[in-house]
Amino acid sequence: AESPSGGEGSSANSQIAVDLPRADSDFWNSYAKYIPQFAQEQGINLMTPTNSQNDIAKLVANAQALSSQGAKAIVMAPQDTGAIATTLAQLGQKKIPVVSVDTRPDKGKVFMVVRADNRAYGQKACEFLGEKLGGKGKVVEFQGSLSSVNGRDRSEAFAECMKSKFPGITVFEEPTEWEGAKASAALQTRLAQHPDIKGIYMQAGGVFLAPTLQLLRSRNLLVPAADPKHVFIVSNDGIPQEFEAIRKGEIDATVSQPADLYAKYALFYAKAAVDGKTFQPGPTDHGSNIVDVGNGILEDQLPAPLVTAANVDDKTLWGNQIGG
Amino acid sequence: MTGTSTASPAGVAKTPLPPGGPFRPRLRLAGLRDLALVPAILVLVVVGALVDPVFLSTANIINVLQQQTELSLLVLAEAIILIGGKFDLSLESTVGLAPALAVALVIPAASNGLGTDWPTTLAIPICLLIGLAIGAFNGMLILRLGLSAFIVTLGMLIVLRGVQIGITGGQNLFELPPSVLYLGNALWFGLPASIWLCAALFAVAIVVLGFFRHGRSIYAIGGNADAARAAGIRTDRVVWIVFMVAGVLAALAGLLMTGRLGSVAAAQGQGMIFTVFAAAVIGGVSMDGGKGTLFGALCGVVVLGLINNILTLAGVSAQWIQAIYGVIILVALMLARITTGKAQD
Amino acid sequence: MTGTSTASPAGVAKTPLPPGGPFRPRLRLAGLRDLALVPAILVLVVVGALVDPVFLSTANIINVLQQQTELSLLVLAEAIILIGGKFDLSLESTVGLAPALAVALVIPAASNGLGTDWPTTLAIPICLLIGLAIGAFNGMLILRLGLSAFIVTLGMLIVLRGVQIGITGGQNLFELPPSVLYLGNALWFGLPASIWLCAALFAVAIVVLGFFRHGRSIYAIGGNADAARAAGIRTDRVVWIVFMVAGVLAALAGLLMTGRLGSVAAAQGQGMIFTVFAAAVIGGVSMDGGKGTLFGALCGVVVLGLINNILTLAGVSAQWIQAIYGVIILVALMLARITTGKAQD
Amino acid sequence: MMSIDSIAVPGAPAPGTAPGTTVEATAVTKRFGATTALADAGISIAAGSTHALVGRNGAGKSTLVSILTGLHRPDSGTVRFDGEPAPALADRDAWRRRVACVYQRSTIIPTLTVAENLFLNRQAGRGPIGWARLRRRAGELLDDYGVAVDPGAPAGELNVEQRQLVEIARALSLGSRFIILDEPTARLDATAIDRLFTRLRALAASGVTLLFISHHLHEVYEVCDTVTVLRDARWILTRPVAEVGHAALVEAMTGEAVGLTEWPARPPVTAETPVALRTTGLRLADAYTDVDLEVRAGEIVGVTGSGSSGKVSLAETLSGLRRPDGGEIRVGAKPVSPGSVPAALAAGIGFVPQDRHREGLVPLLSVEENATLPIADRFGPAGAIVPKRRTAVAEEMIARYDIKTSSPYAPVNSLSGGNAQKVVLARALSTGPRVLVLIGPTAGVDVRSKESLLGAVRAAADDGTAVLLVSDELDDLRACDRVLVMFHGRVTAELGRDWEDAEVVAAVEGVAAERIGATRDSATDGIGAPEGAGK
Ligand SMILES: Nc1ncnc2c1ncn2[C@@H]1O[C@H](COP(=O)(O)OP(=O)(O)OP(=O)(O)O)[C@@H](O)[C@H]1O
Ligand SMILES: Nc1ncnc2c1ncn2[C@@H]1O[C@H](COP(=O)(O)OP(=O)(O)OP(=O)(O)O)[C@@H](O)[C@H]1O
Ligand SMILES: O[C@H]1[C@H](O)[C@H](O)OC[C@H]1O
Ligand SMILES: [Mg+2]
Ligand SMILES: [Mg+2]
Repeated sequence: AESPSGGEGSSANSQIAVDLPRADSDFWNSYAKYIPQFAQEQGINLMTPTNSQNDIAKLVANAQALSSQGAKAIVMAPQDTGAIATTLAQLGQKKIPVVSVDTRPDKGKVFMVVRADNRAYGQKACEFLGEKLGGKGKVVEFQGSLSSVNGRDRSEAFAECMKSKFPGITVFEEPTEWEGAKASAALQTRLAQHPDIKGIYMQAGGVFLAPTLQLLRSRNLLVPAADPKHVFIVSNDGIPQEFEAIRKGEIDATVSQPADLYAKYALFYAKAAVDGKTFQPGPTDHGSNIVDVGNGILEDQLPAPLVTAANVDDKTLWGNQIGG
Repeated sequence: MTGTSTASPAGVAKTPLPPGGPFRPRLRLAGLRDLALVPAILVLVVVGALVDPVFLSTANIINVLQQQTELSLLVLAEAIILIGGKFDLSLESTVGLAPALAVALVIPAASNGLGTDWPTTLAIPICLLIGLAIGAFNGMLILRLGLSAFIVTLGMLIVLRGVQIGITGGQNLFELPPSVLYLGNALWFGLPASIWLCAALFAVAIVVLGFFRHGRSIYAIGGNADAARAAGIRTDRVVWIVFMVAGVLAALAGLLMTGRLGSVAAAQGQGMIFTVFAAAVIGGVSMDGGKGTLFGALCGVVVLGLINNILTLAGVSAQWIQAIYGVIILVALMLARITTGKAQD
Repeated sequence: MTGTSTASPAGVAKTPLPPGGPFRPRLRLAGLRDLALVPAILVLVVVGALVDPVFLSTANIINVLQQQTELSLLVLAEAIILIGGKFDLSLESTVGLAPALAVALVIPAASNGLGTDWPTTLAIPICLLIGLAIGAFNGMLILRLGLSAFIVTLGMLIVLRGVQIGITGGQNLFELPPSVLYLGNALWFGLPASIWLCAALFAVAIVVLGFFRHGRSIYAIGGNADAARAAGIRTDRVVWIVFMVAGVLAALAGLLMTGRLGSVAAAQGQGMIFTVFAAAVIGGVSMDGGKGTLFGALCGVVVLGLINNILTLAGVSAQWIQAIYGVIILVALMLARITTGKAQD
Repeated sequence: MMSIDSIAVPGAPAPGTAPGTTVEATAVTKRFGATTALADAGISIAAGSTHALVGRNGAGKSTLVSILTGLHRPDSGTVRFDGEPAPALADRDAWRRRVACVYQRSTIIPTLTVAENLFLNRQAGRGPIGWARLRRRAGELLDDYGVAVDPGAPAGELNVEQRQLVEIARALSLGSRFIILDEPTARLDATAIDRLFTRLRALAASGVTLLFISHHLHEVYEVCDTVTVLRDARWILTRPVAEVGHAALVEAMTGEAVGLTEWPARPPVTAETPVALRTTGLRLADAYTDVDLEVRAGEIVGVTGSGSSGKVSLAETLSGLRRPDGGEIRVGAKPVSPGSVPAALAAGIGFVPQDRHREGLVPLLSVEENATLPIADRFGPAGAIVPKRRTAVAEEMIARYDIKTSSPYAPVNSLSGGNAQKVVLARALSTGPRVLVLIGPTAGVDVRSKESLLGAVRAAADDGTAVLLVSDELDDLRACDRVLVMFHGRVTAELGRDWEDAEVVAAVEGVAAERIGATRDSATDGIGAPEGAGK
């Protein structure tokens, strides 16, 4: 496809708007920090980002306000992926292209989806745990919210993979609504019921990491991988604290969901849309694939590497680039 | 000093004069209390215009109004219930469940329907009926079993939200019949239909609560249910009807939201109830029953909508926007109370 | 209690008969009302044991208790406020803000601190002081300005949550001084410290509210503030102290949660307030003030904790768990009310 | 009859306090919004005296009480106790040491037990409360004052009368040397009043200073030695009771040199007059049984009885507030469906409930709206209310029943007790009922208002309304054509027109008829007997 360029095209003075989905998650706060940085790099005239606080009604209000204020393209990350269709249609009528980050709207037209393959997250986590456990044992899974496509994708892929590849593993699915306290209580109960739990898959390290470690520490279960009491943990997101935990041997792996690339390519595609560029399915020049996910919606599936003790010090990982 | 009785030897007027002054001032004061938020609204409009000229554009004004339509219907419902001396937390879950269940009953199983495949034309009536049924059930538990409204509707809030997640599996429903989408989208005479609807419903409700026997009886019940009963008002029936009307209004709010957002989100309505109470109470409706007006409540909705819109237009940093929003609400509230010079109950 | 007056035609008692017949049963009934939830708890224990034998294991029981410690402190705080006839929604935001701000004041700027770098040993006192200050501020707005407690604390809920996001930039705080982690983790005599703490605080509070003049004055104020004032109770001062104590309890709950979860989440405490009210009201504390006991409120907490634990152990499907939870709460509530044979207010 | 001009008026109470003055309020002014409750008024009460404070509803008596007990700060003026300036408003304990009070509005806390109400804020010293001991002390205290109430019962379960007895016992038990009682007898029956007066006399004899407020002037003559009159927020006179005749007192209160009405004899109700209200075999478990009564059109029938005689339950059954367990109610020839207020209203039964605060009025709504609640469907089509029409009706009611209000739109809770009661009566008569049922309609109502209330009732009867008037007050019963006495749930006596007070009292207490009129130191026959003052 096309390469990012800091060109002085028609987009130079066009305002590009970004709506942040929430202010209470480390992953998204990292994303928020990258936005102005990459906007400057790409010579983008960025409007003050708005924040919809996990509330679809706020997102709609923000989108309307931004378009009244003259946004030429909007980057958003609708966490509730069903409820944005009408807004997309309205923005479409006003010829304001939308780039959707992290999530894909269930319905409606967007210029590009910048995302990673969330099904692959579940798949990778399943394979990692399955191998470490040797295909048998008990695993707890902290599911994200069922009302978000990410929670569903990760849960479904994990379940399918476990069922087909590791039928000997019992999975306890814990609904958490992305809340750390809920995850902690569920794990506590599960450990009392099944002291022989050997693996944990947490779908968002940003919210589950600290509570899980704290609980395992108080149970004396935070022991090196060699110890038979060790509980194998796969996390997701790739924030600096997860890397730190991998280095200490407290958790075993995480999927680095690229907050930096999300910010970079969201802005890139927004600018490209204003400049009138178009894209086709196929591999990109930045090591990802553009996939047609149906209804003519294109999704740039950015690489989301599995991080283990082996590659945790890789400087290119975004979690190693910011303080924390 | 002391009024000696010799001062007026001849028997004075047959009826002693009222100790207070003439009649009129008190009336005007009561009217003023309804208008307490009007200055706040004017200030906000001026601030908004200064922040960004876009604020006064027709498009922006229409957006603000349309975004507040669903909230305003819930506030209307809650205000009526509060005036009647009761409480309903479950309205916000009706906003989600009523359209979700109605849609699930009419769409094919393939699109996450329940497989009942009822005629899609029935979607709107079913939705409103579900709202009615929820209100009737709340009312039954509260009136027949004598349970507290707070706790009944808190329980129902959890149950209804749970049922919605249960029947939809937490999925958003987006294969919606056009009838369900219509109200939240249509334009009537150049304005969104939802704005017309809200305006009409508020107008009707204001007239009924102000100038009709049945409406006034809600104030009487909220003010003193025993006295209302002794005066011949069928208090249970009135309260029950109030809960049912509120349920229907919440279902309608759900329909509007569904149409506006183009789908039934699994979390539709979630978290709205706090804002609903904030708007009603800022608008002068008392949590103790029997006090407040629907016009005041409507002003409360408008104030919150304007604050939101201005903060967005002003590009306040995402990090601080919530704190600023809260402070403005607190200050608005204090001003509203201080200008009317009345302690609240 | 059916002392029929017609039964004793010759009884020409000088003094009017009490309407309720003999004295003793009434007394015993009042005591019973406190125990209304005990049968529900027993039923839940039996159900739990049937669902999974693990339920009765010491480890599981300790888990249930520990998981409920933070909630129970909030319920304690809210119950005292409700008994005093007031209302506090902002407690749940104190749970987040107090530890977040305290931590931010002591940790280095590099770990998301505010750069003040106060001695880390001060973290706990600072946290509790912040809770105290929030309670004092709430009390001041409510008492001095005569604003309604509902709306003041609703405003504060938004403001405090906003301030937390503001100062932390929405980040979770991970680098916590050990003192902050201690209480939520330590074991004392084989039991989590938080359980001891809660038990001690409840015991103290039950004794104070049951057997001391100052505690009783809270009931008096909630029952009839004018009468309490006439009886020489400094109502404003007592209410103010109640708000401050509640703030401190909420801050302590925040500390325990921080220790248990190993970080201060940006959303810590969010959504808890509904559960707090549910527990208090299921436990028999009236929203109208002056009624209910702390023991009852504690039972309410235990009931909710058991329900949660049993649903988890039973492995109820994620899709329906919330609906089932809500239905059980509603039913528990009805049973509690029906067994005590009393309509609620 | 003494004319008002002939009363020697003492000047305003002098600022310098004479020795032996327990309390002195000077030049007190108090406003509530637009209402001036007290204008430059004052009172001076000599140590050891029993002082009466009288005046019409709304004259400012209770306001003065709240100032004398430190609940309200006067806008101007001073209060001194024993010559010392009054304590700071915040120092409630200091106030309570100087003065104890039974307020007109209940200060019982319904959710607490009787024992705790009695010892509120003094349940114990610094240490923990011993509940058993507290209950025992409460039991002793209640016994002392002859109040048979379970000290462990929640106070909310007591009836109005029992609550008041508890309040009186509490005030007396505080051991203060100055006690104020604001209309303590308004809700008590004759025997209870008797006991109270015995207690008051004993207190006075032991040197306690009393301030006593009542609308029953004969009580003033019975127990008080000095009287102060307030009128329209102003002080009018302070005199030894023995020097002020009944008519002069009424004149001072009303500002009119017109005596009280002697009720003219009403034409007897003939046997041909149709029966308007008939009950047959009416019964309600635990309240009353086998009540058969007939009230003819235009007839006023009084019903009296002691507490728990069932008279109130009977009246509430007729109004539809209670559902009887058996029996029938007919208005004219038509049976009334039981247990429904709307049905009773539709059948033509108007109703004045017992407790105007609890079930009479909606406090925040206007006088106008409260007065017209049952006829709200008459001010426009389809339940619409045309404000002008309603106001016109309300203004007419305000004039007809002499309701003292700043405007028809004033919230009804801004009215004094007597005027609020008139609103309730006006409401009951608003429907033009065939049958009017009233419970204690003149409780707490001043002499003149009482006359106008009873006058209105008689006027309604003259127009053909059948009236059933439940009351303990002999003044009320005197306005009746005949009086039924209930005892333990049954109608046990019927008195024709010319009964003696003692007959009623005896029947109420269930004493056999032959003992009627034998011995009784009457608590209630003091009307027009100024010599009964003091002890
Ligand atoms: N808190 C208040 N707010 C407004 N007006 C009040 C208040 N208290 C009393 N008033 C008004 O002040 C006047 C005097 O009232 P007060 O209660 O002192 O009369 P009163 O002499 O005790 O009458 P009653 O015999 O009916 O008890 C009345 O007009 C009353 O309506
Ligand atoms: N619903 C009821 N349930 C049980 N007992 C009742 C009920 N209603 C009345 N009673 C009892 O019946 C008796 C008569 O009550 P009622 O209120 O009619 O007496 P009363 O004559 O009006 O007394 P008072 O003049 O003191 O109000 C009392 O013992 C009362 O407690
Ligand atoms: O959408 C999810 C996101 O990918 C990350 O894992 O944090 C939680 C959710 O916001
Ligand atoms: Mg008075
Ligand atoms: Mg009675």
